[in-house]
Amino acid sequence: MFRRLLIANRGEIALRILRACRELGIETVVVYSEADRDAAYLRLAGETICVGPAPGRRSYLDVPSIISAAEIADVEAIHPGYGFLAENAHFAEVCRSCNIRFVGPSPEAIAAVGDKVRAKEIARAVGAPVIPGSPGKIASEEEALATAREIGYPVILKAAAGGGGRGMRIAHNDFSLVNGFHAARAEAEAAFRDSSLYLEKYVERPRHVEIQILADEKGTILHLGERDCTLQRRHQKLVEEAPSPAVDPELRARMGAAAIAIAKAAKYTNAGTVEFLLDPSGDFYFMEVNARIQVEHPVTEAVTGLDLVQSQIRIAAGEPLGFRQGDVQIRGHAIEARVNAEDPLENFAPSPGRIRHFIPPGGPGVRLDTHAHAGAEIPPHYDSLVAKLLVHRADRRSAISTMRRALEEFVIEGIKTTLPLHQRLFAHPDFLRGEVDTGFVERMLGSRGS
Amino acid sequence: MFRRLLIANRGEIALRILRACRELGIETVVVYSEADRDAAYLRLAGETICVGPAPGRRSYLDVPSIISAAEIADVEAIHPGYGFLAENAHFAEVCRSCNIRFVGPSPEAIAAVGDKVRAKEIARAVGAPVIPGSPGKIASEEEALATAREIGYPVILKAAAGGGGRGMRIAHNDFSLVNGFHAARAEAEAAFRDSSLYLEKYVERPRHVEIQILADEKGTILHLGERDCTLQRRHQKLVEEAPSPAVDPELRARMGAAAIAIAKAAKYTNAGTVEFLLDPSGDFYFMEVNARIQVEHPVTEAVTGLDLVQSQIRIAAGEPLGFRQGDVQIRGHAIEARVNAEDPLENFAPSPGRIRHFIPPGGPGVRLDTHAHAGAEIPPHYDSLVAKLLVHRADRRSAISTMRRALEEFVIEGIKTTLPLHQRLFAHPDFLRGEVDTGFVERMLGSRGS
Amino acid sequence: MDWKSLGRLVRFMVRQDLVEVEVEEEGKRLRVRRRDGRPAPEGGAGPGPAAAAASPVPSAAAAPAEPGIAEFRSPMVGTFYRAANPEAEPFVQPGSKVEPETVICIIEAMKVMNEVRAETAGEILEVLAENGQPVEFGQPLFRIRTG
Amino acid sequence: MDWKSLGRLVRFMVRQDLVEVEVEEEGKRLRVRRRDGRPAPEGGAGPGPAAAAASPVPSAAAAPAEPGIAEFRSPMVGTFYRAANPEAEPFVQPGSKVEPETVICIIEAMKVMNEVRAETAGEILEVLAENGQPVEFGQPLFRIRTG
Repeated sequence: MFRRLLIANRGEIALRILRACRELGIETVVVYSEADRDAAYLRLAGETICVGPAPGRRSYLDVPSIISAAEIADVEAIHPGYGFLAENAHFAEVCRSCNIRFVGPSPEAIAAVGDKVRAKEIARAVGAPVIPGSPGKIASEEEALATAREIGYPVILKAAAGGGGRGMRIAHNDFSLVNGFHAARAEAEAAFRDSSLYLEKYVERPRHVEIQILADEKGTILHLGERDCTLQRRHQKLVEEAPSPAVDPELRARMGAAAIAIAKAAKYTNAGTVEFLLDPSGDFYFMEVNARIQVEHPVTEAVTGLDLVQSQIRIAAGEPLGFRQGDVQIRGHAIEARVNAEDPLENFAPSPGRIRHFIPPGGPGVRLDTHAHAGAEIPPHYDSLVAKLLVHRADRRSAISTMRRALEEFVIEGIKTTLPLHQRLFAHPDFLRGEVDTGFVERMLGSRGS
Repeated sequence: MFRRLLIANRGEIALRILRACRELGIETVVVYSEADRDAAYLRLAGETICVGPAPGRRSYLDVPSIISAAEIADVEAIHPGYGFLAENAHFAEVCRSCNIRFVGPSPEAIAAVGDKVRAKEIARAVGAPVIPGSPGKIASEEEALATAREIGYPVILKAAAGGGGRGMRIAHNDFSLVNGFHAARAEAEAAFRDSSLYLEKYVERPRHVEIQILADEKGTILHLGERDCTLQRRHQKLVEEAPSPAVDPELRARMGAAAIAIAKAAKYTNAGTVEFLLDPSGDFYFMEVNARIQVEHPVTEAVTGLDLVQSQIRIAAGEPLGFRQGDVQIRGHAIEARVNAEDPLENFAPSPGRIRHFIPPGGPGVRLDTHAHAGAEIPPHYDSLVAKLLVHRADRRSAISTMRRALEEFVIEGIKTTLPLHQRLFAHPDFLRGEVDTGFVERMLGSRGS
Repeated sequence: MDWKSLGRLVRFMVRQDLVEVEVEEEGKRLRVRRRDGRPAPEGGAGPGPAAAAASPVPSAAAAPAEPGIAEFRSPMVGTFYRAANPEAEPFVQPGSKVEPETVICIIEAMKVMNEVRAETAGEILEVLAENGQPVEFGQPLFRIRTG
Repeated sequence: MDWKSLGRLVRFMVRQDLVEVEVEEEGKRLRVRRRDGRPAPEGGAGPGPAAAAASPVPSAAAAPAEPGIAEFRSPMVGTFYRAANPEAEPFVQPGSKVEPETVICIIEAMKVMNEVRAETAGEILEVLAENGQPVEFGQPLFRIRTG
């Protein structure tokens, strides 16, 4: 095991890694920017090193500063957390060249799964379902029709150069496809000066379901079941839960097997997440691999009883996982709510500042991961995550009850937070029934204003 | 299920019951004294009623005030928590006469187990081991010798009128018994003007191990395994854990069966605890029954996954338990540390006051039950419990690691607390090995000062 | 924030010598400021005195602390009755003169009708609780001009 | 909030000697403020834990305000060297005059020797870091009299 490890991150995930290291008996070195100089969690570090001014690109993202800190502090390993340098193959490569263990996959594996085209090729090669579509650009109406008939309706036309919904058309039959083809071309031409389109299967009302994997460096790859992260706003996850209300053991086994096959093909090690879209009929499609610990990892920790961050460090230190797929059991139901320093009444504008009053929830079934406390300053320079409120109870209904009472207990004053949004979400009949899709939050906000 | 329930307590247990009610969808009425007027948890109540001034006997212990509050608030049930009116058979009787459900055993059961002599008779009658001793007072040296030979050495002589160690002698053989008999008589005469003595088996280096029971009103009585509460100071529990390092499944089954037999004979319902002394050879002796929810109930909640306070309320509402002994499984290891507002450097003198700075621990495996927060006032009128820090991990070693890092994270400024004592306890090699007895804490404090 | 919590908040402010409290939770916001020259809680920085112009309500005349006027608070939890029975006259009305032994109300607790006496001599100025309503310990029941 | 409740609120405020009440809920907002000339001074103890955490990290203390004297802080994390090699003379000593382009030390980061320049003209008063020791970003390295 490592004697000394550097934590190249900040906020709640830096604290999470600190906790894992302290429990493993590893000395910690935590880097910080000038904006985080007074962060309370730094008190828990064995050593702290200021690596730069507030902007992330000059501190937490600055490879030479981080590596230099690792060298002067004489650490054996660096844990990057999530964000910042976590999925940076170059950084992992520099660590290797400096003889420092990067707690994560190899640079090659990061690069392989980080390139979305390559990742999809890997998935296709191992037989994992990917969203079917045209191999390249669609040159003509006839080609569009042929492809659509092959993969089946509904399909979506997307501008090759596009984004933001422009040059995009959904078609449910030949007729709407032909109309859509010409309309989308014209729109794409107008918006991007490039009329080329491609076409793929349109997944209606999908859920976002991801599989957590753990792979040691001895060749053992296991999956720890899924997390359902369907509640999102502008592709930012708000709520995550396990098990998914839409996944049964058979589907879990199939998705798990697909995730493991992809990881194996990418020579993936350490903790990782394979993201899928799940459609209402139970078909799932590979989206991408996240080559890092996820924000929402506590959901999986709760239902499996495993400590994922400790596992990451053990794996990086060369230890075998020490258990098998059959040992992984999903117990009870866990839900996480991300509490962000954002104002739901002002279109989720960031709301940094000093926390004047802070009463965290507690009691049975509640876990809170936060670097915040009464008197803490939430700086404006970084992401707005203030706290992750996790509940774990025997079943989904009890978990929701616990979440609701925990949300009501939670007092944060001085900054605006997404707590009121969560109170609405956890009282919504569609969520209670488990009948949501990735568009749910935006429809809810749209229907009654934000 | 009840529509509306009154919580006749304060502090962390009032908050604990509030949480249970909110999760069960029960409206709450919380009484408070003038000293607790500003307690933050009152904000979570459906209604609050001031029942008197600060002193407990004029507020939380004042039966007419509590009942009157229950009547004006029109509740169906009262939860007494622990302490105050929790084991008061008269209060339970008044509740019954007012047609209010008392969340606890019947007045008759409270009275039966509350009388220590009757409780021992019940235990003896069902064949549960009780500490053997003289049936009554010991009249002579000869009677002392005969009794001691019958029950076996070591024995302890105690002044019948006594207390505080005076008139008390431990004897390991006939010789020391004869000497002790005369010395103890003289001491008892001098101290209490009553020289009469009784004699019982002296349990050396005992552990305090208690069995949690749950009994519904349909006749089902189950045990939920043990809690080891051996770490005490002046008979005040400091640390509780489950499972006990000294209890194996076979012993657990025997102690559980004894506890159930006693409860059954006492017609006991609701949650309760049967306390035993466990000696180093594995023999256990009945001590007493606690006819209430215990401070340390979260330890059992963690390892069984059950919610004991919700169970209490369900039972009082007439619901059946709905599971059987075989469904109760002990998973992982849980430890609770009681954080009191006491100064370990000043002989544990109470340390009330305003909490200036408060950073609670969190993250994986940590549960915190507390009514405290930054800015909260700890009044001097009540017991000094500020927070219950609970950890739950896969095994005892991991649980201790988590406890140690959680204790280091925990910041409470403005009042003195027992956190430094816990840091010493959880680093002590004897505790780590699980080799302690009820005298351990006082020896530790004595050997290095407090 | 209901009426009762507001009362609690104000009693708290009086005892704590607070000038201003601002509460904001779940999209709701409450600020209460007392007339007082002493320091306000740190961090409670709301709009200062300049905000006075925006007051939507005509200012009521200031009521300086009136010497010799006391609040009579409930000595117990129970139901407040102004008269011995529904047909009877109230024990006291605004303007009634009372002696220490004068019964001014009844509080029913546990089916017992407890007569409550004025404990001071003076004049009832105002009745603050409603007949037949529950009252808690310490709740103001009357304003009395003493002496 | 209707007029009746408003009247009740104002009477309540008069009775409690409140200056201002402001309520805002579900898009509605109410503020009631009574006449008061005195501003609420800042500071003082309140229910809020406004006190900031004491800095857990020994921050590089700001230089006392001596006019014309500046602390030169490390522009990067690394190892501080006062000379180009172990045999060489230090780049600067206390008393050395420096120009903006004068190299005053080397900081080694990732095996690269980074020459650090004074960036100001002046005189070195004190060397605050030790040769061969690690320094963090922003750590004071020299005191310089500028100008």
